[in-house]
Amino acid sequence: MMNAPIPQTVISARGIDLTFETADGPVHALKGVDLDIAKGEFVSFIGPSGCGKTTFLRVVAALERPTAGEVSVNGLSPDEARRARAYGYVFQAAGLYPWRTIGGNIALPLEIMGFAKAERARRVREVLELVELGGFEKKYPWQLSGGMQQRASIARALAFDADILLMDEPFGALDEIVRDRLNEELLKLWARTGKTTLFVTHSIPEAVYLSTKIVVMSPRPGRITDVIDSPLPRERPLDIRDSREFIEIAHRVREGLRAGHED
Amino acid sequence: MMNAPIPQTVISARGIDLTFETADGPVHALKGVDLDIAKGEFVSFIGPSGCGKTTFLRVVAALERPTAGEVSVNGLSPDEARRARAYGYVFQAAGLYPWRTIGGNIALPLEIMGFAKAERARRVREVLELVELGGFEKKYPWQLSGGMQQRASIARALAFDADILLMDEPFGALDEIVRDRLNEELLKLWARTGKTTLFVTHSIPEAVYLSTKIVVMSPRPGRITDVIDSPLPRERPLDIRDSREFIEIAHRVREGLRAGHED
Amino acid sequence: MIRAGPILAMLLAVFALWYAAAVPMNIREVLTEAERAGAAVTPATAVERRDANALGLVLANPGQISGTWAQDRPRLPAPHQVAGELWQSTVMEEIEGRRGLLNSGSLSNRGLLLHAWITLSATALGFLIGAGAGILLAIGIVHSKTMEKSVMPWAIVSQTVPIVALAPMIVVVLYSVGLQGLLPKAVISAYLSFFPVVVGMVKGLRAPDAMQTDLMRTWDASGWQVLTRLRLPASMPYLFASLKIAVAAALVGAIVGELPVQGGGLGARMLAGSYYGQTAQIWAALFLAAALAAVLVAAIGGAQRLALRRMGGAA
Amino acid sequence: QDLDEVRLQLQWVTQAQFAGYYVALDQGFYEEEGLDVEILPGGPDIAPPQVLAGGGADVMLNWMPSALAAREKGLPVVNIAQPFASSGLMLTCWKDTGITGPQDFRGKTIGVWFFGNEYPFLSWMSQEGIPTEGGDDGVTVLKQGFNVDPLIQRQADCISTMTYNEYGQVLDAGITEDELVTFKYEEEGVATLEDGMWVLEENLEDPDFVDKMVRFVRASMQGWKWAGENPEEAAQIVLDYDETGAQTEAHQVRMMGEIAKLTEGSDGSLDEAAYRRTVDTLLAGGSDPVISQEPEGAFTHEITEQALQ
Amino acid sequence: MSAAILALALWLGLWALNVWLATGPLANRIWARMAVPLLFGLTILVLWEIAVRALQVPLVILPPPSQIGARFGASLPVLWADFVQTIGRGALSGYLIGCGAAFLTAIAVDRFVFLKRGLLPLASFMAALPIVGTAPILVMWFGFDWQSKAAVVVVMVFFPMLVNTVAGLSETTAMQRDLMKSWGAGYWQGLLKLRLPAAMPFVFNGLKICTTLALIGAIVAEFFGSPTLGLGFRITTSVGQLALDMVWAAILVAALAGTGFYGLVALIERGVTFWHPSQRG
Ligand SMILES: Nc1ncnc2c1ncn2[C@@H]1O[C@H](COP(=O)(O)OP(=O)(O)OP(=O)(O)O)[C@@H](O)[C@H]1O
Ligand SMILES: Nc1ncnc2c1ncn2[C@@H]1O[C@H](COP(=O)(O)OP(=O)(O)OP(=O)(O)O)[C@@H](O)[C@H]1O
Ligand SMILES: Cc1ncc(C[n+]2csc(CCO)c2C)c(N)n1
Ligand SMILES: [Mg+2]
Ligand SMILES: [Mg+2]
Repeated sequence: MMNAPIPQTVISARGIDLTFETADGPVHALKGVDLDIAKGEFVSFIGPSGCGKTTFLRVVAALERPTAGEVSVNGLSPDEARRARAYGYVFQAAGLYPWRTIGGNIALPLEIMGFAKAERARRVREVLELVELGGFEKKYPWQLSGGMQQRASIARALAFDADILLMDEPFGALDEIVRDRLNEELLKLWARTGKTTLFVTHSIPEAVYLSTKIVVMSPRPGRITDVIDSPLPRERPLDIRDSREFIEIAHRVREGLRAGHED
Repeated sequence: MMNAPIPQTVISARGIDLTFETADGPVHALKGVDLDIAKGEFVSFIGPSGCGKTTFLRVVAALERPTAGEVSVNGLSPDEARRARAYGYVFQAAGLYPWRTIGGNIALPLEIMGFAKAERARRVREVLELVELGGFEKKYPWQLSGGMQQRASIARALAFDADILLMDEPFGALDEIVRDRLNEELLKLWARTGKTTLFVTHSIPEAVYLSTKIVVMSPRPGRITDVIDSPLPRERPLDIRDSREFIEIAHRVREGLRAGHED
Repeated sequence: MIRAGPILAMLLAVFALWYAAAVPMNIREVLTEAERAGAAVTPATAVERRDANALGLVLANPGQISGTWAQDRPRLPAPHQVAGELWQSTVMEEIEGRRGLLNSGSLSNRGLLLHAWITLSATALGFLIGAGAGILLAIGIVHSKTMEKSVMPWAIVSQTVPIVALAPMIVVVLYSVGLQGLLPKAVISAYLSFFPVVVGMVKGLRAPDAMQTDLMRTWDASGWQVLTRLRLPASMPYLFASLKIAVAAALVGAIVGELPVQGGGLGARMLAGSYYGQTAQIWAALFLAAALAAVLVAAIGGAQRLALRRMGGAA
Repeated sequence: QDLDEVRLQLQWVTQAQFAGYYVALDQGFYEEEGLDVEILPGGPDIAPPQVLAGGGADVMLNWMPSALAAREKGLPVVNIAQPFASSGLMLTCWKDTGITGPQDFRGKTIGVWFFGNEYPFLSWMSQEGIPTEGGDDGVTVLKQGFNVDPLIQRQADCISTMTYNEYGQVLDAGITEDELVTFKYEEEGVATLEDGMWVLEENLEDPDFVDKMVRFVRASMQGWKWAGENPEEAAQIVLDYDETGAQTEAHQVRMMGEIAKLTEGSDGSLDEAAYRRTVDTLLAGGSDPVISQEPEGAFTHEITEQALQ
Repeated sequence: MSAAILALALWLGLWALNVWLATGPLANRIWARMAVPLLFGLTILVLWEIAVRALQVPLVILPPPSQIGARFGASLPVLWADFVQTIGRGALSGYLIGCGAAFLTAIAVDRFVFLKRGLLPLASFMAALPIVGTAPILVMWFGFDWQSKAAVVVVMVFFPMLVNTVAGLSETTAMQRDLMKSWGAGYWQGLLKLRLPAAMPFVFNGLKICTTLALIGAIVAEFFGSPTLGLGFRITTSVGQLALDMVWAAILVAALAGTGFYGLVALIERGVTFWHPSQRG
């Protein structure tokens, strides 16, 4: 299930296995995962709960060490890439620090990376506008609705301009309308900045709408069952979702998923 | 936005207002909500986050008292209906008690309502079969996957045969495939038992697929913006979702939602 | 094995430090004794040594170091002296002592085992009273706003009263109104142990989230049903955490309650040891008390594992 | 036959200081008098007058200063017998501090027992005209714990000791007598009466109680006599009754020897001259006297007179 | 008999008033919230007074509150000096040293698993050493003045503070830590920006527990030797002099100081951990 090598590969995974040793015995979270991701791609990961999507993102971000296999990120090991601050990671839950305001939360990675104060303020303002949270800078996380918190956490990952964006079901808790709007914005942002993006989702339309490449996974042990390169144009109005190509790809993804559920 | 009175009304809400007094000032959760629900209907509530769906269900279940307006349930007040044990409530998260087995969890409301021991055992077995969890009676909640937990919690709400089923985003945390399966099963169950069901969801296809009536709400203050009586037949295979009627209703719901987001 | 390593290393470090500390701590008396015995020490007289630096004394008299670990009444007894005293006053006393187990058929009052037993029984009784009262009070507080608002602040104030300071007086007063034996000590134990239980149980009984209590409401459960079916099971982790603190507090209470030394017990033993300058005796009793606390806490830990296993072992 | 119950509150932990009572108990002297006696050990935290007031005991042993102070505080206690004829209290000082007499106390640190036992010291100092607030001119007073560590560790220049107990502990610690200077209160003329038997005044109106006390005093004095004649055995009896098991035999035997010197010459009846001297010492307590008025009815000879018949 | 009825009536009346204050329409007023516990305390005091008078409890056993209050008022200078000695010097310095040392140790323990495995069990053993045994030893080592009291307090507060801080430092969620890692944060950055703030609710829990421990430690240590002032000294000598009103006045000082101390720490806690759900009410 390998796709042909693409020039300017940013992330390359070869034969990744990952087994968690637990009290009940080993859990095979990933098994023989090979994947290449080129610069500027938007890759969605879809698959049933527990198939290893999160685990794979964590391996890429050096938050988990594979039991076997090699990952390289821009020719570096994931850990080197992490220390070179190559990643902006958005977790499934917002994960804002409750003792900091929204602005303070977004400024935190900037502080850690040693940005100057004025620059920090500028960037915080900028990304807050981007996610439509202008004016909420001084609020604390618990004073915002779930959706707003999620947007703030996306803003935080964007603020320091990492090369690679890792997003783990960032829109899981949002209603369809807000989700649509954020999808559109994310796509615009991606088009503008050309950041390499790895995106986990449970929603087939979302995966198809956003991605240049869709990775379908199956569980226990987590394997890649299909990699679909999207023929959709880069410009995607929301109603592209009614087009034939869209529906076809969605169908192929659904079939892939169902196959995974069957075994 | 009232629909014509239907014979055998089970739930009738008239001019419901609900304002929460908080430290930051009042929050208008519901405003002038009128709704009639007939016996055996399956009513879905859809609307943006924070529009008052949960609050409305809680008002019906007498977990919240409206600031103004009247609700009657089978001609009783919600509180009387609660004490007559008219409700089976399924919360968004499974909410199983972790110190009881699945069987113990399902038996708990039966214990509380004073069912005899043999009868309890019989019913537990019955509803476990119904939700396809036969054989898991002795397991503890954390030994089950999220989907199975959710099914157990539905079984618990069914066990004591309440007249009215209130379900608040019961499938929110599941992936699409599992969710589809549970949707099908819920529909079958409803067809078999004919229970009046109030169902909250964020998913338009889910709402359309399941309901005889879809209530679209808009936020702050929570109002009903549209009530759609579904022309779909009671028998609904999963691929009904590709039918014209289905897509039309879904479109109408989406428009209603978008309108709510605009104001 | 992996777990024992660090503890052993730390123990070794502590023992090394302990032996090292004993040298400057005890050097002055050792030199005085040596001087009396006719040895030459520098400086030669106690008056001169009085204001001298202890380390300086050690350096000036390196030959006397071994003496600091073998004194009769050391300021800081060396570990082996404490261990020796423990051995003497437990095993040897029972075997060889005139009033020991072998010779008299009952535990010797000159040994530590009897006193540990006395303290333990007061602790157990006080702990039961205190934990019971704490649980009841917590139930009251959770169910009555008035109770919460009026009792809770005073429960806090009650802990700022230096009960330990009053313990002897209380024991005397209780004694004079006819409460004798274990009970007065147990009352002090209970006073010290009820507070952690109240605080923990109030937290624990309120641990069920809104959804869990709302479910109960939809089933129209009675207050008693909510308590027994939801609040109590949900509070178990909190209960055990506070019971561990409470049992240690109860032990302290019992020991303090033994300050009026009638009736023996580890507290009486420590104090009496201090009246007669028996340093090793104090240290032995002290270590036995700490060991007793460790055993009690471990016992509660065992009960906790058992209870949680029966409750599905989720937490 | 039915025995009459008597509870005796000691003012310290079980030791040879109370040998007479333990001997009387052990040798059955009390039983012979038809008494069932329970001896309650005391300690640094037990105020015997409080126990008496609360009804926890029928008789207490107490030093006269503390008992008279209690009397003035509104707790009418009465001395019914005084087995200790002279005082064993003294100050023990390091000789190398240069102290030779009370005037040398100025600028020194002195450990004193409180808890009602500071009175004799305070009145002694006020008689000497030495302030007790510290400084170069006065003495710095420490509330002494209940062992001799402060002296051995040289945290204090002098500490309070009893001839029969703490002084022995100092010697046991290896210090020789010629390294020390001692000041016996008896010799300084500020002695106050020690271990006496005291009861509540109101109880003495009850003839049955008086009769019980007569028998109690008689048996107790018999115990003291026996103890004085058999010091080794008496010490052994004390050791047997010690619930803490903390004392050593050698120490108790020596204590018995010293105690015998204090009880010597007493048949249990109060020596009014000694009483006079005690009261005068206490009344002379300077700015903060222990007792402010001459006590009245603080003792009775009635019991001892009957007991000695 | 009539006193019993009077007491019962008073109790019922004041309790009813309290129920009304606590749950009635005024329940949310600040003064009502303050009044409830005060009224409860007052009820107890009144019952105490009645009981002592009616049962004619000897003064040397239990004095009535009125007399304690009078003694307190008349002895302010003495009690103030005792307060300064015991709490101002002994308890406070011991509290600061002990809590500070425990805090730093906790950071080291949190950093090195080796220390966590080796030191925590030893520290818990040390915590089990009863004060009755340690106090005489520490008085022997550190002398009669406040230094030995501070040492006793250090020993008493060290463990609760250590345990709480260690628990607090590991209170962060995996996600919060992973975020830090994904930003390439170093150890100190993680400590300062994540673990310490997250630990604050626990740190303050420990600080609150230690306030009362510090007080008790300083007072009890004075039993085993002290200069001629201090609350512990006052309590023991006054018991000896049968001045029970003075004993209770000293206890009153201790309770007032303890409550104030606790309240102060709780107030700071409110400011520092405003974000924690327990503080948001
Ligand atoms: N720390 C861990 N220890 C043990 N098992 C783990 C751990 N983390 C994940 N797993 C297991 O590894 C498998 C893959 O988990 P992962 O979180 O990657 O799934 P996922 O695809 O992200 O699922 P979801 O859609 O539910 O988020 C699961 O079976 C999970 O139980
Ligand atoms: N206990 C409460 N106190 C104050 N405000 C509340 C409370 N419960 C709900 N609200 C507010 O009332 C409004 C409606 O809440 P509700 O939970 O009914 O929304 P919802 O439609 O169920 O949203 P979601 O889809 O996110 O579950 C929200 O703005 C919410 O913040
Ligand atoms: C707190 C307190 N301090 C001193 C004494 C006086 N005292 C009476 S007997 C005795 C024993 C001497 O070995 C001592 C010290 C006391 N009773 N209580
Ligand atoms: Mg995941
Ligand atoms: Mg909701």
